[in-house]
Amino acid sequence: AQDKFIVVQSTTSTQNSGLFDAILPKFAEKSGIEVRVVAVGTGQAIKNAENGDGDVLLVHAKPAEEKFVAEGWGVERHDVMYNDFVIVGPAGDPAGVAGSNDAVASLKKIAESQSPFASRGDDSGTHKAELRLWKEAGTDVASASGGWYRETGSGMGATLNTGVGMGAYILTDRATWISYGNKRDYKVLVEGDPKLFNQYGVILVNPEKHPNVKAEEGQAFIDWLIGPEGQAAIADFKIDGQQLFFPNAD
Amino acid sequence: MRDVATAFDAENVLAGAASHTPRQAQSILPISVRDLAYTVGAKQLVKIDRLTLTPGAPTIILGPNGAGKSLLLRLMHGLIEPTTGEVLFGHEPMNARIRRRQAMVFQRPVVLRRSVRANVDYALAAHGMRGRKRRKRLEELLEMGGLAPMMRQAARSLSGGEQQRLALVRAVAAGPELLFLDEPTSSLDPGATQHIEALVHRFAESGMKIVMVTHDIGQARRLAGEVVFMHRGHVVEQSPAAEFFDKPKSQAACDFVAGRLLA
Amino acid sequence: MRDVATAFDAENVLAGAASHTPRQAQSILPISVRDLAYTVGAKQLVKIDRLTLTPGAPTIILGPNGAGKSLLLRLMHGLIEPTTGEVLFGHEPMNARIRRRQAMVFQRPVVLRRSVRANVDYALAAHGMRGRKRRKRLEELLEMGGLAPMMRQAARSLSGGEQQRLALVRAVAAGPELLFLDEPTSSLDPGATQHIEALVHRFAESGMKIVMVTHDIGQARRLAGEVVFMHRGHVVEQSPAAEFFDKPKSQAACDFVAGRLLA
Amino acid sequence: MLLSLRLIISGDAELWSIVLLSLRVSLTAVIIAAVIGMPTGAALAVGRFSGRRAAIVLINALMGLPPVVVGLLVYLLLSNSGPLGVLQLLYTPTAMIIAQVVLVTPIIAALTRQVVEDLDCEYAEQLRSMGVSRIASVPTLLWDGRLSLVTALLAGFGRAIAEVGAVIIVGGNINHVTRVMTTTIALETSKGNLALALALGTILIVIAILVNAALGILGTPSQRIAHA
Amino acid sequence: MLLSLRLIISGDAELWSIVLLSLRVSLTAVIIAAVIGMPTGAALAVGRFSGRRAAIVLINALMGLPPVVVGLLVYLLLSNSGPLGVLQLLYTPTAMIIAQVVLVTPIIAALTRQVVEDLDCEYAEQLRSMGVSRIASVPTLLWDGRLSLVTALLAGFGRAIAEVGAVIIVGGNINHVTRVMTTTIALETSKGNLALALALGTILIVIAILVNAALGILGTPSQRIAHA
Ligand SMILES: Nc1ncnc2c1ncn2[C@@H]1O[C@H](COP(=O)(O)OP(=O)(O)OP(=O)(O)O)[C@@H](O)[C@H]1O
Ligand SMILES: Nc1ncnc2c1ncn2[C@@H]1O[C@H](COP(=O)(O)OP(=O)(O)OP(=O)(O)O)[C@@H](O)[C@H]1O
Ligand SMILES: [Mg+2]
Ligand SMILES: [Mg+2]
Repeated sequence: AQDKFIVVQSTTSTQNSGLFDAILPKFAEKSGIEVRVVAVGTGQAIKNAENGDGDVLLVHAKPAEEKFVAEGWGVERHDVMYNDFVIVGPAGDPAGVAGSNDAVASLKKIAESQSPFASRGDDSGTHKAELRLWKEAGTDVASASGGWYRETGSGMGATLNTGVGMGAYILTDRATWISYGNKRDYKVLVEGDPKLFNQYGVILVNPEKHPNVKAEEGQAFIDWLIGPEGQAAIADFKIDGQQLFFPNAD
Repeated sequence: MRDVATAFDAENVLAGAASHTPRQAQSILPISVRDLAYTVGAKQLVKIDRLTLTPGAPTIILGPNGAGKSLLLRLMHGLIEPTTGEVLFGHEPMNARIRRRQAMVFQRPVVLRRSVRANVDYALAAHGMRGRKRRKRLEELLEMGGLAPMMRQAARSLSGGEQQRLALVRAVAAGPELLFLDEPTSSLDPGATQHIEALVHRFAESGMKIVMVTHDIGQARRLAGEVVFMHRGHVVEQSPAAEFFDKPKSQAACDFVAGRLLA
Repeated sequence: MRDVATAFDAENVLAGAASHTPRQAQSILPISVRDLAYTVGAKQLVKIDRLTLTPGAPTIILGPNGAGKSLLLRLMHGLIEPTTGEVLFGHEPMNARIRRRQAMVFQRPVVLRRSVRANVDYALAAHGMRGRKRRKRLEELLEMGGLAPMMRQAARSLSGGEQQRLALVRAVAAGPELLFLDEPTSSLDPGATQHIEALVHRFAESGMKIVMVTHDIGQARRLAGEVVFMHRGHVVEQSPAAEFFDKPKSQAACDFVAGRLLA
Repeated sequence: MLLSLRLIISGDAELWSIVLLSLRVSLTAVIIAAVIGMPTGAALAVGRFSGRRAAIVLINALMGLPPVVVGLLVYLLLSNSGPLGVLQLLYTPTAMIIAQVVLVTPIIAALTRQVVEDLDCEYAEQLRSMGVSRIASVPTLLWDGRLSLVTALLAGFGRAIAEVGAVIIVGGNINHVTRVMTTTIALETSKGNLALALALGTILIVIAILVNAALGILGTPSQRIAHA
Repeated sequence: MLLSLRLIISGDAELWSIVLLSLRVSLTAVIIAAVIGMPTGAALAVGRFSGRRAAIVLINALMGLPPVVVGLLVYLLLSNSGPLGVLQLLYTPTAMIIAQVVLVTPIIAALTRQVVEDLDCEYAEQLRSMGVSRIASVPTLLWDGRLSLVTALLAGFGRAIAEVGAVIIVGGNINHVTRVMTTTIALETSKGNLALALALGTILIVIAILVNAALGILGTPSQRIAHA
């Protein structure tokens, strides 16, 4: 470990995908700054950042991020990249949603057929996105909780394990899914709906709130990430030929 | 511990025996010790080439502290494995059947963490006694040991002498044919000592083989049929009691009886 | 355990005392027991209104099994708290300073899970002895108990008599002024018994107060200055030895000495 | 603190169902683990078979079984594509009990072995003399050592009630179905509701104290009799 | 299995650094916990102060401290906005050691109390007679009870090496910095690499066995002396 380092509070999806392992060495090589990633639930990541236990926050829950900045915990929010959510399910596809590119309609079908659906249920970016879709679908999932609608209250990976284990449909971000190793007979059934867009943002934790935030190094990392090199690195990160994240820094 | 009790009990002990251990064809006597050695590290603690204990009057084992008396009893009773050699009962080595026909009272009684009553009852149960018969026997035994008044007390809280009495009645619970006693009266008062000696005497007369260690020469004189004298792990002599006490063969034995022998 | 050793040792025991417990102004004697009662549940195990043990020749406590002898020693030595009443040494109740000036040998020796040597050394260390002096003393004590040959052995593996000897030398390690002995020769051979009696005798002569329980009437006769006779938790009589043995005041005492008393 | 108090007082129905499930799962697991572990531990203590040493080292080592690993094993066992898939036990409280039994049994067995071995050191020759075989002496040793064994039970209970790694994998922390205290705490933590998580933690510890007080009574020294 | 074998043989440098960190953290934690817990437990065993019973119940209950809760407490303590934030210990191995010490100390203390109390039951009067005060008898009892105490240590080690909840919160499972066996297993599990996770679990257990074999030697019955 170098003596110069920063701590990035991020989410399990980004870590599980292996993105950081791919791009961080390039940054370290250039800047001599080691990036230490703490991957936890979105809520916990934001909380940790508010406590000043990180220099940079990298998550995918735009409203929460904007609130974070508005309250002065963070300096400024930048778009970094996006990927998309997909609905995965068993090959059997009891609700018959395969091939659809309409997320809301698919969820309706799942609800009507009472097919098991595994939700993160942990207020994470993914979970919030999922709830938005259910709202549009007009399904009251709260009442179905414990029945066909199962809140696993855990990270993306754990939820995939659980869902796969019980043959449930799952909304997951594509990156985690592609790098996920326990697919069994599961396939991506629903994709390509603009509503499934998943934007990642990066924020420097406000040094005025927490003096020992390494603003300089942190900013350096952000600049690199949203700069040409970082963006290229993100684009280059592929798993068996598939690109997982799409850089879109402004 | 009324004396009337004892006569009655003595028979009963054997009654106990007869009733539940039908005498096997061959007896577990004589006990034959052959080339027995017990060694710890480099120390040879017991070394006995030949020793035979025949049926009949009690065999008393005498010898200074550390002579190996307790080890010998534990070796014969099969509690520790000899380094070499063997112990035969009749013509068989120790086995479960032979063990159920013998018992031992340890020099330092080990009582279970239970009531006095439960301690005796445990021994009866261990010998497969059941129901009414067991209850009756239990009462006789507590009576014999003078323990009836304190039968509900935790055995651990008994006085030294009481514990020793408990150990004795527990040992004879199932009426053994062979009884090893390691200084069974060492912490008994004069009255209890006489009582136990009387019991031992009666047991012997009614056919139970007694092998007993004691440091009380008077007691040895009173009970011994034969004496086995040990010194430094060896059996120095084995003679009829009368002989041993008026003219011991070995110098060591002389000194010992006179209290002149120093370990 | 050579006899020459003993004379030499006896002085040394007190030397030990003198050297590290500078005689306090007031002595810890007499021991005065006042309205002492020890009760467990509903059972009153010990009840003594007045008992005073003065300096001088050994006090021997006699009594049947379960009379309360061991409890009395433990009460006086402050190992158990009386239900009511108190024990005074001189005019003070038990305290740390008084405790360091007395010692006790238990009826059932408790040896530490260490070597024989370590057991004795522990007692010396506990009394704050250090360095060369301690090493010298350690050797004397092992010699006195005849334990030198087996000093490296695990104390747990000692024979019954050897453990009792270890307990005794450990008790006198720091040269107490007051020594409680609970049947200290119960499992000793005749020679060792004589040896210990000789030691006790010398200790007493050189000013150590001995309070000893025994079931060996002969031993009592040999050592006793005075006799305290207990029965059913009470002190039935306290008389000079001579008196007690030729005409005991109480019937119980008569029967006891004759071995006729039944607990 | 305050939060937890409010939670308790408000007697929130959902909270209580979670608490009760925690207790049900862990107590059941500990009882089963005791039934298996105590005789096993005692047998290891008194047994004289070859490979005994190895067995003891193993059982001691298994006290270090990682909950996550146990969870995975049970998961693979119970999952639809696993040998016992047909039982459809995955994501049920039963699955959680199974996982905790696996986790707790070695702890109880290892600690029992210790206690029983110490007691046997005192009893062995006496029992043998009474014709009680090594194996037949197991119940005697367990019974007479019961006061000391209480602590072994409590250690097992502590491990069960506190662990999250195994139950979250085989239970899935499904709301209203398999959500217990520890999984809830983990969830609230990942949501960043640290205060709530701590409040729940406090409740969990209070419960542990109550259970211990209840069981503990059995093992209190007052019940011992000093040696004569 | 195969996988773990391959991993071990290939002697993957990264794997080894993770294994070593696990051992370093847990062994350090256990040693510290023993230094605190054993005297505490012994004091509870021999002490005669009021509230002793309560203290014993408490220490037994603390064996049920949930790792996640301990993790949170230590996190709040070490967090930059926490009292000890200035020390900058969060997300370092030191933080993980602290958390495990909190977790393991009660276990070692509670089990020590048991062992020492049993031994004291035998020693108490003798030591008292020799003028050794209750408190001064603690070292004696710990020393003479050492063979039985080994199991307490091993139980503590088992808990430390196996737990993930606390270390992941205060360590952050940062690659090359605070990543240990259990956090790696948790990570691989969440990635769905169950085979790899199990392989790592196997390695972890093998390590536990080795450590136990090493420590275990001390506590083997062969070293005991049967009572005369
Ligand atoms: N494990 C051991 N290691 C070394 N010596 C031992 C061991 N066990 C016993 N001994 C020694 O063996 C000798 C015989 O022991 P044993 O108990 O048979 O003596 P004993 O004749 O019964 O003496 P006592 O009359 O005092 O009971 C003793 O000197 C004892 O120290
Ligand atoms: N906790 C207890 N509960 C009930 N009775 C007890 C308890 N402790 C001791 N006793 C009884 O108190 C009596 C006196 O015990 P103590 O040990 O003083 O007898 P002792 O005079 O030393 O007898 P011995 O000569 O056999 O050693 C005994 O009858 C014993 O059973
Ligand atoms: Mg002997
Ligand atoms: Mg007594």
